[in-house]
Amino acid sequence: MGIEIWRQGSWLVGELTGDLDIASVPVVRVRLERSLAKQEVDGLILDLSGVNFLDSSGLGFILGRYHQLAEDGGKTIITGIQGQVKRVFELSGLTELISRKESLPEALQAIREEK
Amino acid sequence: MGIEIWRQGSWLVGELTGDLDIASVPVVRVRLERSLAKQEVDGLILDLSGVNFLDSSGLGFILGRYHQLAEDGGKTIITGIQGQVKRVFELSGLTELISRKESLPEALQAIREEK
Amino acid sequence: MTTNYVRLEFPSKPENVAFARTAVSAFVSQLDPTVPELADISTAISEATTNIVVHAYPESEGLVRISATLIGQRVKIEVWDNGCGIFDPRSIRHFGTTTCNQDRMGIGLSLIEACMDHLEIETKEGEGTQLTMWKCLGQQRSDSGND
Amino acid sequence: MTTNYVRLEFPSKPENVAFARTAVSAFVSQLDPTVPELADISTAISEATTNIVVHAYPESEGLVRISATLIGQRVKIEVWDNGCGIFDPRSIRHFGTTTCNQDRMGIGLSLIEACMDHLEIETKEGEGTQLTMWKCLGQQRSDSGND
Ligand SMILES: Nc1ncnc2c1ncn2[C@@H]1O[C@H](COP(=O)(O)OP(=O)(O)O)[C@@H](O)[C@H]1O
Ligand SMILES: Nc1ncnc2c1ncn2[C@@H]1O[C@H](COP(=O)(O)OP(=O)(O)O)[C@@H](O)[C@H]1O
Repeated sequence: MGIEIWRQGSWLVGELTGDLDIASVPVVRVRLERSLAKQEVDGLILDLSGVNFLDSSGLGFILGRYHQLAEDGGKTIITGIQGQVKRVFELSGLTELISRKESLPEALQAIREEK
Repeated sequence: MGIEIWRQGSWLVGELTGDLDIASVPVVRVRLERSLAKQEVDGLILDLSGVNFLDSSGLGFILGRYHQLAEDGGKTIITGIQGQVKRVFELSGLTELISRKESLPEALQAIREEK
Repeated sequence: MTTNYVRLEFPSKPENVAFARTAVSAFVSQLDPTVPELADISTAISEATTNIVVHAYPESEGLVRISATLIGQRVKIEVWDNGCGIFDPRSIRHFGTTTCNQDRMGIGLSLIEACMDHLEIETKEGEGTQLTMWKCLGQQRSDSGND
Repeated sequence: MTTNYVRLEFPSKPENVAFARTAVSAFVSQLDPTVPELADISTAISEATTNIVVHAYPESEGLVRISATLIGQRVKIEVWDNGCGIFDPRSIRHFGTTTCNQDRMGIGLSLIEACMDHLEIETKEGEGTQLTMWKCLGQQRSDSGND
């Protein structure tokens, strides 16, 4: 499991890889919170195209970031969900709450156009 | 696990896929023996590039075909071994006995040139 | 009808959750399930095992036992702990968590129900919990038209 | 030093050999082994489990027990059966099979020895066999230069 974090304009992008479960979430959460604490951002894109498996621990991690961002009026977009990840997202109802784009390039295009 | 069997001139080619172990060998062996019984061949190419795992059951299956062919003066060539399959082949010493080519196209080229 | 089974036993460490779902999936693969069916089984095992790590033994480590039995095209999976038990029976059928961890959503048991054909929960305060779940495999393959 | 372990139990069916090697590999992955190290462990488990299917219970099905324990960067694996035992002690150290099956080569135990750092065999005629094997992982990664 890993996360690669970079800045795109006023947004932060986190590209996740591997399985997102109770063992990997703490590692990824610490890294992302450290990045969020260091800078002001308008929003967060979490790209899940490299995530093969996600359960309620992973959903909780994403929902937690969504609430954290929303407190300061920030947005959260998730991208690249497929297979088991998509299934769990849809069963959870989280797709009703958190914006979703097919792919990371599509999300980057959308935030560029918003300005 | 599967095997795709086809004829190339006077040779038979068997392309194996999946894991080659005690559970899959019987299935593959029956299919290959049925093909060998139906026709006279000068030799057999077993392509293992699609095999991810092989143990002594798989080695035994290949050695058995080698002996079966050799009885009538037929040759056996194995192709495409890599990773765990290569490691087990080399530990077994079978690479000393059975001809090996890097890839199936290379083996087909070699039997064409032999004529 | 041939039957086959496996039993797994391990301590309730977070890093064993991935082991549990991989091992059960590898075993269930014998029934030649579809990719979505296998994904649902992974999800259910992951949720059940995570609940044991988080809730059954909140302070320390305890034993997790999982058994999977193949009966024809059905798999029966039992997940056992001898932890604290589910003391609020409402947590079983309703969304919500009893843990003060901001990032838990309280949907683990609901996900298991959605991913499996049937779920039964036996629990006793202070004695532990056993989940028993069933799923029929190769279904989606014959019901063509479904993804 | 943290320790972790799993125990597996299943009947000696050919189709469970793939389960055994996949499950043990999934567990051992926690130590972040190299790809060749993980392949060697798969090979060793496959050979040990196949021997039980073929030799320990030749006529019927019996129980297979496997345990894997992580101790620092080492894994200790025990493979247990209560089958017929290895009656010819020479079969342990020499190439050769005791089975009249043309396609068995008699190299299973030698492969296990080659794939693991250490192998111990305890066996008693009529009572069964236990293999205990060790391997240190992440080795090849630090010895750079090796493939
Ligand atoms: N194995 C278990 N042992 C004890 N309590 C459990 C167990 N599984 C579930 N629970 C209880 O049921 C509640 C709901 O579980 P669940 O739906 O998985 O949500 P979550 O894990 O997010 O809290 C938990 O908050 C917990 O109180
Ligand atoms: N678990 C076991 N129970 C009984 N006999 C065994 C067991 N494992 C190995 N043997 C004996 O040791 C011999 C050598 O085993 P091995 O090196 O794996 O070769 P092979 O399986 O090809 O015969 C076998 O032929 C068998 O007689």
